[in-house]
Amino acid sequence: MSTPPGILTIQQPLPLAFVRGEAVHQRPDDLYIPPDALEVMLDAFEGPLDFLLYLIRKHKFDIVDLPVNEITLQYMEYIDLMQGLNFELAAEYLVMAAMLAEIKSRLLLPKHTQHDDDEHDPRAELIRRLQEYEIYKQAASELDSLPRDERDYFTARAALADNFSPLVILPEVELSELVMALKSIMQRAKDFQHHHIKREHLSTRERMSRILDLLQQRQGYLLFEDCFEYSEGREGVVVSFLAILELTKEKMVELTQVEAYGQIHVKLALEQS
Amino acid sequence: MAQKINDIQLLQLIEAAIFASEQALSVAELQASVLQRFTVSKSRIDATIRQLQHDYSARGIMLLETASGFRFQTRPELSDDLAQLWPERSARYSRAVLETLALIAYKQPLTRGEIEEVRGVTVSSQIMRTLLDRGWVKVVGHKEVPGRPGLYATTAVFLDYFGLKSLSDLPPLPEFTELTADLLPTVEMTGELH
Amino acid sequence: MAQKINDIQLLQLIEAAIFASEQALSVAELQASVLQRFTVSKSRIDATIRQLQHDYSARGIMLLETASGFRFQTRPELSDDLAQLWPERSARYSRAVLETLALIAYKQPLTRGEIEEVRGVTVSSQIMRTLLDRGWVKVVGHKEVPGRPGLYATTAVFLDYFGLKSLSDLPPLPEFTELTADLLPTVEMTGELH
Repeated sequence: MSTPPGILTIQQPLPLAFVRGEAVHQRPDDLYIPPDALEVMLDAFEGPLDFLLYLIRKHKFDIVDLPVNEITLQYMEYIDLMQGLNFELAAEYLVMAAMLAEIKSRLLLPKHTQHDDDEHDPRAELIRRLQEYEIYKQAASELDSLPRDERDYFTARAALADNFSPLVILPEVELSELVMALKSIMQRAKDFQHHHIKREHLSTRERMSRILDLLQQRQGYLLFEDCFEYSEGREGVVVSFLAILELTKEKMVELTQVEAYGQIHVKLALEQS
Repeated sequence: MAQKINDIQLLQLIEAAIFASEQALSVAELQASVLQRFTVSKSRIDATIRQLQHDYSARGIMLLETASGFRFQTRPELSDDLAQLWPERSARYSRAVLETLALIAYKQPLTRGEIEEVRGVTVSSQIMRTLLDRGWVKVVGHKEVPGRPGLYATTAVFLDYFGLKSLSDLPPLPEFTELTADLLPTVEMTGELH
Repeated sequence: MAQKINDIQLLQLIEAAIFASEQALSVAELQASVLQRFTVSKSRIDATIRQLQHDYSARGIMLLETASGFRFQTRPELSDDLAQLWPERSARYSRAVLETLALIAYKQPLTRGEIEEVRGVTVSSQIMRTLLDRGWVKVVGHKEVPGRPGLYATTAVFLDYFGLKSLSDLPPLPEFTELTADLLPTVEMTGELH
């Protein structure tokens, strides 16, 4: 035990600091903090570990060879002072004070043997924590010095040209949705039975659309024979023929024949004015 | 107080400022912000901007002067490809749209009035617009009744989209096949010819 | 289907896309968007990006690769002058935020309790909120201990913000040789103070 036993008695409201076992009667200038600045100072620390590191660095102590007594005294001095001034101390500072006091008391207890089986240096845990904290404290400051967005550089962007228009992805529709839609209409419309739909009929409806479309393109006139695609064979001819009959019946087209066995014309029905 | 800045630094600073700014920057704004600690005449800034415009004359972006100042913007020819960066998914079609399309598909050609008659509700212009814009239906003629309403039919685009070779490939509706053929005049007609 | 594109058009298109995009663009994103209608190999895109990096090597901006892709950014030397564009903006963060972020960056994934253990103080919800809101960290899982606390890790946004391509680009952690597993015996031996 290199620390003089007398140290315990020097825990006064205004104790002296002990640096490496030597009493320092005058507070080092760089460590002196006016009491009214204490609270501000405490705010500048990220917690008791940070504050302890500050005290250790100021004293140029080696963490690994941490003189717990001295640093504990320093720490307690500030804590006492701040409590005396009714500063609100974060709980962590008091926990640390308790921990330091405990370490100190254990160090002060006389050792029975040179190496108590498994008894670790009570400072070990504190030293480990101080070192680990210091690593991340420094890592944080290195992180802060990395060039970063919005401070060291800014994203360079260009506006879109005036003719830009967004690409709109149109909704997908499944064939089954169409069938479902029609079924739901059928369920609603009682008289839907009148609107018969089946395969053969559908090809007729399609041909009706095609003939009307063709008529539009040909200024409303078609030769009857132009309505037939002979390459489609007999079936196709029948479908076209049905389509023309249906169109005529629904008064969408008119059929005209100027003379017997002459050309039959298909024309869009005249507007009834 | 005011410092000197060489031409290269001036060009880099103005270039970076215009790129970094969300809004277009005027010469006055450049002078009041990034150039405030330098002595740079307006004519020197103008010359620098001309130099930049020249530098970017054959690139994917260009330096443009707008009412509020200078800004970089993408070359207009690239707009169609750039649109692929932000595709917008439009909302799914409403039941009204699907029902209207189904009726046109199975009952074409027919008028809007006829669609309304079957659906029992008004078919809005918006619905017809949606289907016309999509290229799935078109007006193939006019019905010779008062008002000459357009007759709607499906298109080749419609068939392609649904992977159909013709309308007769549309799924049959089982309920209908149960109906007896002699119920309906059209079917009778079909029957005669078969 | 896929079209050809010449080298100049390819360069302009990639250049414009990176400039127009809000986020950094990866090669895969370029392929899936602006380049989707063209046949362009990855090596040709890489070569084009190298060409762009060369083109911008002496300009006020540069093409940088970060974790999520490529983006143009202003040259760091210009930042003091450019900051005049946003006199009110501040990019300063408290030490508490930075220490918490450093712990998550280097020791991830870890819980808030583990951060508190190292820092020796409570980590306020405000600090975690700041980091989560910036998108720099996120909860990637839960530790199987009572309370199942969230495990925090850094994100690509964090890497992008600090201009890093991956976590391995972080500055190496300052080392304490004593901090290795055999620390405790060493300390016991230095126990002359007993």
